[in-house]
Amino acid sequence: MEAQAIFDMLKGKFGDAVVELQGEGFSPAFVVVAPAEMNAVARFLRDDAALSFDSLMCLSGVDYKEKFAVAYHLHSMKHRHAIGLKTMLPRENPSLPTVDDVWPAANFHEREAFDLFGIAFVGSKDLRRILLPEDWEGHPLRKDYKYPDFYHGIKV
Amino acid sequence: MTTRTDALPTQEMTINMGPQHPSTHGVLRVILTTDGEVVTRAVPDVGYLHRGLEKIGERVTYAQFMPFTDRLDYLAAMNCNCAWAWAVEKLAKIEVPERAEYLRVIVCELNRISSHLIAFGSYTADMGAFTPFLYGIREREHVNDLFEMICGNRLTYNYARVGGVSGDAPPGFLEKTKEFLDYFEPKIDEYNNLISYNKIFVHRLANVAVIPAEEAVAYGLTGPNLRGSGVPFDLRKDEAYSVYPKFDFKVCVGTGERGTLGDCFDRYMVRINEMRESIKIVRQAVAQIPDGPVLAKVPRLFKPPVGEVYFRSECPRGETGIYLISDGSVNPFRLKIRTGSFVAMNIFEKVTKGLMIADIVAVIGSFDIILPEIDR
Amino acid sequence: MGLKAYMNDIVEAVVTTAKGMRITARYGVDPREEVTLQYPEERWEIPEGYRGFLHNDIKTCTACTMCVKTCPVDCISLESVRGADKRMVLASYDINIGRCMYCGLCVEVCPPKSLKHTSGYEMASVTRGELILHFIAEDAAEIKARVARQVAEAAAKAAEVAKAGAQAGPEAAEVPPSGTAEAAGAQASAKTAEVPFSGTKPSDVSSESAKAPVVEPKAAKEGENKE
Amino acid sequence: MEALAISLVNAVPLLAGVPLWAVTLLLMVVVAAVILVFALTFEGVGSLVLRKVAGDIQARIGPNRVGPNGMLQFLADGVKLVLKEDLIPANADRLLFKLAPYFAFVGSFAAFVVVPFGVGLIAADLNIGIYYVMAVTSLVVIGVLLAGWSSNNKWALLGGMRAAAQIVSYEIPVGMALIPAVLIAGSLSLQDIVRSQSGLLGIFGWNLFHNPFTFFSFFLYFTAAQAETNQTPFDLPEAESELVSGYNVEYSGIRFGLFFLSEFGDMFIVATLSTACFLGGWNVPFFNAGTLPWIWGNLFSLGVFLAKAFTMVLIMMWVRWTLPRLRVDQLMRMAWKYLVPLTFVNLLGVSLWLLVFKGKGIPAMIASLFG
Repeated sequence: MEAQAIFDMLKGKFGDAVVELQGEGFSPAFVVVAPAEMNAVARFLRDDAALSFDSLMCLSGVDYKEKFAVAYHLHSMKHRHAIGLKTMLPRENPSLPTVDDVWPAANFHEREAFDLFGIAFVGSKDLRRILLPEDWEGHPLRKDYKYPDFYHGIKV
Repeated sequence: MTTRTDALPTQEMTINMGPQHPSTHGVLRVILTTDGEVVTRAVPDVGYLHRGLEKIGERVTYAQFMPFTDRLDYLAAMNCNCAWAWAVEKLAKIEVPERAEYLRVIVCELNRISSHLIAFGSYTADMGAFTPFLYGIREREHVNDLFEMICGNRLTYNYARVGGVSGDAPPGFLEKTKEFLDYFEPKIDEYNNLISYNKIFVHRLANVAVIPAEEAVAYGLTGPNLRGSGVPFDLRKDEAYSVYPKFDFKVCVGTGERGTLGDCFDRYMVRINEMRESIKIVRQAVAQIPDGPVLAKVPRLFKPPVGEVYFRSECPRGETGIYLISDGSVNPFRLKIRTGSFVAMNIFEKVTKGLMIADIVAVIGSFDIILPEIDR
Repeated sequence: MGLKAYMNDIVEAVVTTAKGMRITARYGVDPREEVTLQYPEERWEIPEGYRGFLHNDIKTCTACTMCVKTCPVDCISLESVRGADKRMVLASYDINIGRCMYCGLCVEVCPPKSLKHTSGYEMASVTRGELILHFIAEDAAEIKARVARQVAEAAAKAAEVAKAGAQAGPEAAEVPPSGTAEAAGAQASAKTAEVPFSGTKPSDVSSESAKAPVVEPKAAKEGENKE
Repeated sequence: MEALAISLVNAVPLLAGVPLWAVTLLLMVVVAAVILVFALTFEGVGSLVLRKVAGDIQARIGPNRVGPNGMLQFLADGVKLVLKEDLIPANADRLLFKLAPYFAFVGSFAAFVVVPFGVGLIAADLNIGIYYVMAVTSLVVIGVLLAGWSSNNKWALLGGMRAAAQIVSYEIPVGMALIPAVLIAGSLSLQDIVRSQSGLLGIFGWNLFHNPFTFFSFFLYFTAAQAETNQTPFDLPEAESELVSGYNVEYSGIRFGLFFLSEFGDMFIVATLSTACFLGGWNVPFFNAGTLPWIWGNLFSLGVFLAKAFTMVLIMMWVRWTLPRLRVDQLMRMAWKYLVPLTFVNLLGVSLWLLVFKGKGIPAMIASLFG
């Protein structure tokens, strides 16, 4: 199914929660969704017979300087088509509902986004830092991250 | 079985496995909660090899990031090199000369063979048979020689370039490749006779950590781990990138031949069979390789257009997806690398419930994880 | 489990074990299968294009700094001054091979092809400073001073020539009258003494680098010894 | 031993003035020292051979730097083990931690006492020889269990527990598989068992070819004994890829060396027992070494015995470098579901055979057919 068709379908189902389609220059195209509806949209994408996006390829946090975003790359094993989902978050206290109940694969990716961007995934079954130590300060992949000089008295 | 309530009170034991454990394939740490030898919970703790490759990527140019992809999966650096090159080319819509694509496919498949040899070898070593490991290493050395010939290094190849490859195959390379394939092909049968179908080995792997197909898809497993569950999904076929559509090869899937579909033995067997398919591909590529340039004209100060691209390629450990955001400058704006091992660690806790300590080792080996790929 | 399955189990275990043992026995008795290379005595053939230690042929180097700019790990550092003939003169060229990852990007971009990988791969040292290859034995400050002197001399000569020209013909009156030749020379030297480009210095070892010996000829020799 | 002492006193007039008990004691010490030296030498050479065999099988060379062709590697290893610092973990049970290696070493070393090296070369021809070997080698398990427990390390504990379960389970099939030889000889003494296999039948006089049941007994014994000595398909107590190194993970220096030596000692004991019980011991085909002069007969039989035993050791190493490791539940299943029933069936078979054919084996019957 083409990105435009998927966008139209989602638009029909979720109305204003589906913001826009990022098509030009994006591969795969992104459907931008309001963060609050993320889980519902994800569930619909997975369960709808015509879409059946049963696999979450990748989930990444992005820092667009003025905004955060979470990008989801979905793929359907059944129909062999792909789509991107994106949701924009404010810089202050970014949080959105988790999708790890829809795709269990999301858990580690969400932990990574939480670890490196500080994006909170509400309702996640296990949201801890994954790559960095538990007591690390800051979220390194943010564009405004300042490198610490010391970690536990060790020069970094 | 009835449970007695008047039995001796027992306590669960927490064991720290790793990060310096011989069979966690690097610096993986697993926190085991065991009831005697039976593991009630195994929580993987990753991140001991985190080097911030994604952050580094934002500070170097597209060409400069190539050597860093070597360090992504050091056992399959060629595949990672090419994945990066393909991703950038997809972003900037660069046409790559056909000879370069053929060379890439040849080195990728050779690297797949050498990576699977390590997977095979280290897995058997985990299972207690040390000899096949050295046989695997011995064969891998021939692949390393080939790579040394074509790119000058034995482990961190840095061979692919945005727009092609760094150099043409030196004279004699293709002949040597053919020689190696002829030498190597019978060795696979030898491995099978030596260890794959050994009764003890089969017993150790069969019916251990069974992952049904739907679960494998839902957890995002890719590569041999997914195919071991019987899902015929191979990006080389399904995404048909590069010149892969020109070759005739089979997608190997697990068959449950010695146990349940999706057990450790199936995942192991998929790798063994994939080596045969890779041999097939390399043979065809060597036979068909056209003449021509190997590097497209790419400006030295390379600036791709603004855009976002997600490129996935089939690496030996599953899908390596590169999500690349360009803001039009010389550096990537954001790059995220999704790797097969990272995703495989996600399902680890689920499949290891109720196994024995020895099986934990079997599961780690059957996923063929590699830590730099998990931690990046 | 029936008796048949039970016996089958035993037979299969024995047969597969025997198969495996046949293979290991074959390797065990056949000395030709031994593949170990007795390293310090025997060496493998280094292929052409092997990416060993870097070597810069400073005679052909133009100090263009392409290698410094392209190095992903900043292991190359160079200092240069503009010489009398308007060419860049290298004052120092150091490669920290402890940091180098042998990716070969610098060699690829080198315009005069003066930077090359040798086939050397053996080096051990007790201090990190020894891992910095100095390609110019002379002290950087000395070179800078010398070049400055040369520039000054050249400027003086030029001024003299100009003066001579002015005396010879009336058209040479365009030569700026103000400022003697010496003053012009001093000005020029002051300008060139400022280093136009200073590459990144390997920071963590810079203190040790001063006492490090010049290892460049040795590395090159090692490369030749490979045959 | 006393008889030997008397004959020695008679032979050497110098000793006539010394009390008999002193001579006996002296003799005992000398014999013990000889056996200890032999055991240590064997263990050293064994470790070298093990590494060489491993190298050959794995398409490598193996140790080749110390001495000509690496021959002195075991000396270097030994020196290294002795000189290394002996660490005791802070939280270890110090007494038990120090005690454990001796149990293991004594267990394997004491078994050398009854090994029939030659016609007259046996330290003590106990009339309960096999029983004695079984008993003292069981001491090893106490050492291993103590080591695992006292290290205060979870991996070591798991290793020790595995070892205890494993060795206790496999004692049964080992014992049961050896009984056919005892039945045929009618004696527990190893020397008697070896003698029962002499005769003019050559290699067909060996218990291995006595009847089909003894043939299987040999393989059952060999398999079970591999497990008792923690050799590879059954090396779960150390399982370096699972338990890091199992019970000896916290040991270093000479204490580790003692465990290491006891492992090789066990290996040799298994080889000698299978040689003595099934492969005719020091018997040579068609030749009675007992008819030679004492010294030559003993040397000859010693050579034959060691050749056979070393062949068995080599086979054990060969198996070790071929097979993967069992899982702990599979190990138990193998003992209780396969080896124990099979050895019992075998024992029954041998007993019936001896009853029906009046103790004659197949080769003997065929020989009697031809007169």
